[in-house]
Amino acid sequence: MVFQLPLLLALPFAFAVVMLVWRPASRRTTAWLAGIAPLIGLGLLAALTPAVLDGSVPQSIHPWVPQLGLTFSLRLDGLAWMFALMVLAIGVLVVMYARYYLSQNEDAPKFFGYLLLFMGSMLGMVVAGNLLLLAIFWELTSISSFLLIGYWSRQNEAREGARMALTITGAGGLALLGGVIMIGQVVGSYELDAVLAAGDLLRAHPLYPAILALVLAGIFTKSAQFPFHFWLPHAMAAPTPVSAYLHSATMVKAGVFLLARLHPALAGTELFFYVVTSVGAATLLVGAWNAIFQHDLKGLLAYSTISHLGLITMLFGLSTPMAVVAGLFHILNHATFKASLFMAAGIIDHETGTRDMRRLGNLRRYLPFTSALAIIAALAMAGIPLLNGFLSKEMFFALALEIEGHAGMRTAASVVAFLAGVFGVAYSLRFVHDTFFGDGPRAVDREIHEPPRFMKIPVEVLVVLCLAVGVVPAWTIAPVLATAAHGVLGDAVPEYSLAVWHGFNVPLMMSLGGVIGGGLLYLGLRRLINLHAVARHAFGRHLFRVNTRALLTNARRFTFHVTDGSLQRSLWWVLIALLAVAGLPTLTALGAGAGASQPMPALGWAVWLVAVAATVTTVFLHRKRLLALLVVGAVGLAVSLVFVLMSAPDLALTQLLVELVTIALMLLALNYLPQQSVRTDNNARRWRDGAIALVIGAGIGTLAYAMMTRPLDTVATELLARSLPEGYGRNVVNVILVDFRGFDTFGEITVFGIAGLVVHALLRRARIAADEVVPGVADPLPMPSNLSHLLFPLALAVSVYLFLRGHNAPGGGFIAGLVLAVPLLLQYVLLGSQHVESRLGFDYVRCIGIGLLVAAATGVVPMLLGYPFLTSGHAEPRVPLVGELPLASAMGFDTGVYLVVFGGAMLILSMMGTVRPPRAPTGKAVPPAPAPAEPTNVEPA
Amino acid sequence: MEFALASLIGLLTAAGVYLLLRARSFDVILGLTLLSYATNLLIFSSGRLVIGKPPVLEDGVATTLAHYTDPLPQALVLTAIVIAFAMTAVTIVIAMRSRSDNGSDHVDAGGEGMP
Amino acid sequence: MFMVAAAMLFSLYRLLAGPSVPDRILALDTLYINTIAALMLFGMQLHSTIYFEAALVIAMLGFVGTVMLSKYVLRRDIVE
Amino acid sequence: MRRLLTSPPLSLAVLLLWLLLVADFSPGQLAIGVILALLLPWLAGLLEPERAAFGRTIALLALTRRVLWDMILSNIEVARRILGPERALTPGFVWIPLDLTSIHGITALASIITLTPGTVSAELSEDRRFLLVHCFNLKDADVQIAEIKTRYESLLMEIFP
Amino acid sequence: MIAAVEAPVALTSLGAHLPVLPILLPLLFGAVLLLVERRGIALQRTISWLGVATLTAVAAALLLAADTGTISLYLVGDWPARLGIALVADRTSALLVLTTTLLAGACLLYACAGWDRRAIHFHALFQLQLTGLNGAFLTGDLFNLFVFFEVMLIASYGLLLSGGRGPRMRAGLHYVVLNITASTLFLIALGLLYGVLGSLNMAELALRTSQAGAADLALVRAASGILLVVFCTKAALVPLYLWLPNAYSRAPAVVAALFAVMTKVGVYAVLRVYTLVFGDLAAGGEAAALAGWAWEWLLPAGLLTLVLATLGALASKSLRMLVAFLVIASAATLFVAISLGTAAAISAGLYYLVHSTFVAGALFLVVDLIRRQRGAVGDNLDVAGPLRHNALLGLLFGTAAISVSGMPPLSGFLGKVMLLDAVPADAVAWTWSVVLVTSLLTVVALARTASQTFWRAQPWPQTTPLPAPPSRIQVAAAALLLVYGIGMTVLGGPIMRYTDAAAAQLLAPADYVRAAHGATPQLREPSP
Amino acid sequence: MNAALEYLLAALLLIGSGFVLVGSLGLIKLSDFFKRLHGPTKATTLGVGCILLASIGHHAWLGDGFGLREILVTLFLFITAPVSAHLMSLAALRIGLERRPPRPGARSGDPRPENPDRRRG
Ligand code: NA
Ligand code: NA
Repeated sequence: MVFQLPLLLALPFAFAVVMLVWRPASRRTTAWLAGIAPLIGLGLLAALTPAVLDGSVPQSIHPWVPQLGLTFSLRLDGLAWMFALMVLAIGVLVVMYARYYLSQNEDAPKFFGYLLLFMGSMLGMVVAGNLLLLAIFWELTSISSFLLIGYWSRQNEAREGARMALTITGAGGLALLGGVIMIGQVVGSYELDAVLAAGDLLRAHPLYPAILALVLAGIFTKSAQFPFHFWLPHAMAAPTPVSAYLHSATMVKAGVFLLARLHPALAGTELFFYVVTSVGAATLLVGAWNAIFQHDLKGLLAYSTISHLGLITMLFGLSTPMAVVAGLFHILNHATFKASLFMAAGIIDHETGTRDMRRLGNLRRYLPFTSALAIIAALAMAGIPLLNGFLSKEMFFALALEIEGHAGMRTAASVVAFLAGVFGVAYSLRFVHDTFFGDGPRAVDREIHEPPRFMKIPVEVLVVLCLAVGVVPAWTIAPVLATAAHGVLGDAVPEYSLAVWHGFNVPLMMSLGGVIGGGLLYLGLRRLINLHAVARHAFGRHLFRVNTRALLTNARRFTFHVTDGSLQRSLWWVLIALLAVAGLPTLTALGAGAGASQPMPALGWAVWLVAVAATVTTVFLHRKRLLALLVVGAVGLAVSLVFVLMSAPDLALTQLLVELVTIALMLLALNYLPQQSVRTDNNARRWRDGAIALVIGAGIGTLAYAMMTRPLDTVATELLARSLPEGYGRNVVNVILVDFRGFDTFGEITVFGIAGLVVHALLRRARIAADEVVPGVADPLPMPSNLSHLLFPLALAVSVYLFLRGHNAPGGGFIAGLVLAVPLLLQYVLLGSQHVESRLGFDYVRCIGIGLLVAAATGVVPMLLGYPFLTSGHAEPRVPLVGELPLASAMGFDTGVYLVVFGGAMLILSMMGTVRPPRAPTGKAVPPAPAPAEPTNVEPA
Repeated sequence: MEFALASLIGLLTAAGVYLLLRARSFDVILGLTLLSYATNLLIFSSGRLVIGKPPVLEDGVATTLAHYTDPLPQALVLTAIVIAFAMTAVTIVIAMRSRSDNGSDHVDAGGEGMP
Repeated sequence: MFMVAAAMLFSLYRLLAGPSVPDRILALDTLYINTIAALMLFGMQLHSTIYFEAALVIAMLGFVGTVMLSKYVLRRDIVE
Repeated sequence: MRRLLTSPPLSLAVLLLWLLLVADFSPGQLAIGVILALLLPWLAGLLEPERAAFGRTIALLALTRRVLWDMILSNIEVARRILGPERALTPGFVWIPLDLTSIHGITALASIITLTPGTVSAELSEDRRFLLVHCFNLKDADVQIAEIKTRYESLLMEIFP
Repeated sequence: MIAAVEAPVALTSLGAHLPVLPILLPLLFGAVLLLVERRGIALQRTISWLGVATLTAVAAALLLAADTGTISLYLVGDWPARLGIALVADRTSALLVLTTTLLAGACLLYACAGWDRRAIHFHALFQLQLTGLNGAFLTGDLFNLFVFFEVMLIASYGLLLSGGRGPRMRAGLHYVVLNITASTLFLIALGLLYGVLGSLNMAELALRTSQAGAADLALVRAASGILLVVFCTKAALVPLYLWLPNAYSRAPAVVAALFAVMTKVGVYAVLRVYTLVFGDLAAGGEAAALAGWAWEWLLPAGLLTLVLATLGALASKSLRMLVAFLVIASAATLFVAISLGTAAAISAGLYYLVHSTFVAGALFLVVDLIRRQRGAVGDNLDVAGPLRHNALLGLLFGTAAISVSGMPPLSGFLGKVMLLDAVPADAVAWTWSVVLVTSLLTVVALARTASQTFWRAQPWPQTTPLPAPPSRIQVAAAALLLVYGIGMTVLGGPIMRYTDAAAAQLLAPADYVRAAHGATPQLREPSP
Repeated sequence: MNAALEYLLAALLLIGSGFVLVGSLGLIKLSDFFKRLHGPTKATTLGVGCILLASIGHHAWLGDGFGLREILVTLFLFITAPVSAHLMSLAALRIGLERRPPRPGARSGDPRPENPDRRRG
């Protein structure tokens, strides 16, 4: 366990957060802050280096989600060390470069913050010791690179490039995640040590092809392998420091890093060999060929990057230990020369205002020093001897020629390698020639001079490195490479020599041929066609665009077709689902076994007939609303008569009262709704709806019949038996309501009270135009009012009676509450709301609140005594004069019910009765104009 | 008797469903009302159909299902009635407001569909 | 019982046939009154006073529906 | 006392109603009944009905007897007519001029008219001086008016002067 | 896993009443709030906060108690479970109660920035909504579940519509009518169940189902199918999700955020009822076939919903619509998880449930903040508008977006990994493909949204006045929810240990049933 | 005594039910609204009245205890029936089912317009 590793990882994130939160105003502070993180990181890395060079692997493990196998485990082997070094070192240089690159009006803290985030993600990925953790950092690099690429977010190109990169690499990341999880399932652990040791197990597992496919999908997208390469050139919309960092040393290297990382676990099969090598080869050629035809400096570099990544991939595909060494070597080399080239391109852009080679030229006169640096780096890219690129390319040629056991592959690889060499030289030549030589620059509107000193230093450092490695590899790069190779191959590191001179051999010939061929190709192309006039279509981007657009369009078309906001359609689907899930499969299984019906008394038939006839009539009359309402009233009456017949007096009473109040509500509402339903649906639709209605009705009816004719076996006997002795009530229904299942009732009155509140909230400030206003003032109704004055106190007495009797006879809080409310409603109807409310000023809202509290209090008291909520009690205190007074605590609860029901019902009714008409423009309430004309919109079928 | 009630439940359901599928708010509310009748009858019938044995205890009568009907479904229906009423009230008011705000009592009208 | 059942059906006819709204209101009102009769008869048949409360409440409040419906026909706005 | 007992007849009615309802004359119920009899009319009184002034309440008994008897007679009469051919009917409206001024009296009259089959009080003029009555079988309007006025209104005038 | 059955101890301490308190407390606070409504907003806020604070404490205590493995039975009214109503607090319900409470705290915070003044009865309705939600999570009685569904729904109508007008009314009408229809079906199923099995207590139903004959089972199956439709309507599963986008995108931000837990109630109900009542998923036998029968629908429906919801997210023309579709997608992911039926998958589902509740809530709040800083453009995604406070909002949105899309390193990622890891071999191909592809499409949709909103932000038009900056309280509320998500990431280990245990508890319904039968009343005899 | 009482009760029941039936029959048979309006008054008065008397007798003598509570039903009907009838006739007049005769002594012309019968049907 070492502390340096977590610290190393935490630094960039911590500094990023500081940067983004603090947002230092001074550019210098910002840059220093951004630079300190990797500098300290390098220090930490240096501290760990001796151990790593000794071949040990410093680790730090913290548990995270152990059940998942996800640990926060960091591990610095040679490979990780090499990458960390690269990430941090080039990171420092990029920060230094960017400090001068960014113009004065740009948001530097944001830039450096994002950059540090990316750096941290990248570091995390390379030092992760757990595959899941690696996948996490992998995706973090996608996210942070999204932010970096889109940094110049005002530009369409930047936004599109960022989204494209995120989409492609994000997709790859998800595939990788899948692959990682599969690896974990096969190996039983995500720990890298375990996974790397389980190569044989993995390769032999039936899931191996799937794992390989998923992991490679991640690698290929990230490393811009053909055919996923097209995102990379578009990522060039990013500021150049970003390109220099992401597309030379880090982001795109993540893919090949993983290839190296998992080499022991996944490589070594035919499948791996063929797939990776061919994809690498294809990428190598496609990238190199395309690079020749770019006009944008960064475009050229981007395609060249693609090509070099193809080369590295191909090397790893070859799978031999030597190929791995070569791959690692080329990773380093490419990072150095490509970073310096990007930076040089940035300087050029910075100084001339353009990166278009058609407008550039002859810059060696204006930027002699920068030109020299860039030319050296470009030669390294071309693989010219004494530069680092040459060494690894040489190795590549050798390896291609040495492929064993695949003769065809050997030939193909060698041809590809040679062609790549040719193309590489050609585009490097183009880069050098079109920029620094020839005519130009054209149409450049500023004075061109060398950039600030510190902007060049990073380039210098890198170019020096190119040279040093190219000239004295053994003293410079050898230990690094050996360490990294040991990290991948362990003790299987082959013997190799990093000498500049291996004698005249075939690879050297190939290199030579490449240089000559490349030169000829470039010159030939210049002769044959006007290179500057070639317009390359970004086919990949086009495809991506078309697909994205098609995806969006179709998603939209589909979504808005399906979820068109139609209630009818939603309901229709509910019904269909009902039939599918509950109806058809069950009814077939229901079969016989239903018992017989009992005979029915005459009154029963009359009630049945009333209900049936009224229901049918409702359906046919439904468009004439008042009539439909009347007829529905009859249905309700019939239903309550059913309850009467079937031994349910409480229900009958409740149904009747609720029916009355419902009619009142509907009438009140009808005043504000059209009196008739406009028919907007066609016959076909009505038949369709009728059909499904009948099917569902038949289904429910059948189920009901089947249920009713089965023998009964319920908990009811116990309820009946315990009602009187323990619930102190004879009316078992009421005892259930206030005692056995008092909690239900509690919920029920809460619903009721809330309904009142909702209506209040909806209508208090509303102004609604009546559908039609009868002219004139209200008729005084002296005679009915007079009678209702007489009735009112009597009805109140009956209400009290029903309330007190409820526990032993039909009645109870709910019924009593409504018997209180309905007469009051009558007063509203006959006397007008103003008359009533000015004299009986109830605050119905508080009434609801008090009712709820009273009910709750009855439940809470037993809690204080150590019994559960709502435990009922009973007492018969002797009251002087009155005698024994039977008191069940349930009565208290019922009082709450009474209050809530009364308050809720009256709140609803009074709110609906006192809706104000809309304000006229003058601000005075006037009788509303006729209702707005109904738009005769045809329903979507 | 069972058949009659079951057929009534079926009919009420069918009528309710049909009205529910009409596109006008008032029709929908009528449909919901009919559906709630059907539902209440169905729950009620889960205690089976017993004539003349209301669950109000009398002295000297054994407290068994032979003498009293099952009280529990009745209590459930009571709760259901009350809740249905509350919901109806809210729906009616929303229908009023919707018509007033959107200028139409078509349940889907007055808006641009999906925002 | 038969008579009351028949009476209910007569009222039902008027309720469904109309023709005018007051006719239907009247029919519904009558249906309520028939219900009171039916409740009393039913109570007698079962030797039970348990339906009294229902009858009482209908007698007391059944007319509220009639009042509201009539008021609606009169004024449209039943609470003014 | 006046403030406590806003309307003695109404209180009496409530008390009677209560005792009838509970069918129990125990002191407890009586107490509750008295409380309600005091409380409820007071509550109802908040709605400010027009006050009733009572005259000769003894006439109430005579009126009740008369009304009940008429009810039976006219019930039979109207039932006969319903069962008989409809052609024989001559329905019609008649405005009855009122001498009663108390709204309670008018209400009582209108109720009696309605409760006696064959006549329905249909409308009260706005100035409360005429009552429109629909007669099931109107033979002679003046006879009908005279009958109502003599049989009921005169007694009502005594009760609600 | 053996659950300890709670011995009958005297309920003298407050702790003994834990299962009822999450229901009772908000109810009391809600009622008190109704009484003080005229005393000004400050008092209301104080009381509301007091309510949420005590509720949080209670919910935490409940979770700690449940984490001992005890299934606490609370016999309301001191009646045996089969006669009265029993509340049951096991790990799952305790987790959901705590989730709801934590979400509620953030929502309340957001509302206190001013919405609570505009919406009449906001505080009371808010507390009562919590009553409904917690009741639904804690009840052990099927009918009582219905009742609390209704409490929750009707309060949600109020919260949704109070202070609203226009299109919101129409969306509200849809929402209400659809829910009433579903409730009606719920009641039908309850009627059938009681008619056949003769009880409503879930544990009792479980016993009786296992003893039911073939003819009875057919009816039970019908009821179970109807219930499935009901719960899936609430949880917005295909084809029953059509109502949600409109309703949620029309809702005020606070309410929409609170609604993030509403779809979860449907998921919870499916999980609870199907693992318990309709047969032991883990065991075989006839009853298990019953569960399996309805269960078969869930996985394909969940996957299809996931696809359609993701397409919807891609198609969204407004920020709020986008979030609404993401809510559907998260509910669908949950369905995918629980439909797999294994302990690991259900555990993943529970983790994902909590995560998605927080992140969806956060998204609704963040999107509301963004909308307010875009001037006339509002949350329209089709046009580029101005945006003030780009950086702050971008941070909030970015965090939420990373989490909701399942990108690392936040809770969404952990949830997704848990889910993928838990998929049994025979379902891997489809499930993985759909989950991974929809994740990608979600990323695409969110990237597009971010690009459109933040990157294409235009300069603020000169003619219009600048919007008020986002209030600190509102930002804090959104950030709080995001912090919860980060907490879930950091504490992934302990949380997953909890959800693993919760899933195991769910899949051992015998323990639940034993607990329900073992609970004896304080005062009363167990049987006469 | 018992037999006589039973006959009396049966007769009351028969009469009561008869009036209820006739009242509703009138609803079917009669041709216009105001005629039909007279039907229910029979049911409310004698019809229900007789049945109530029978009920009182029945419960008193056949075991369920004596109570005059049934009187209350009639009492309430007597209070409420006139109100319903009055409002229904007002409604009928309002929509013009029947023209009311001119009021003696009133100014010519009815202050309230007679609406055409829009709601017929
Ligand atoms: Na009004
Ligand atoms: Na009104």
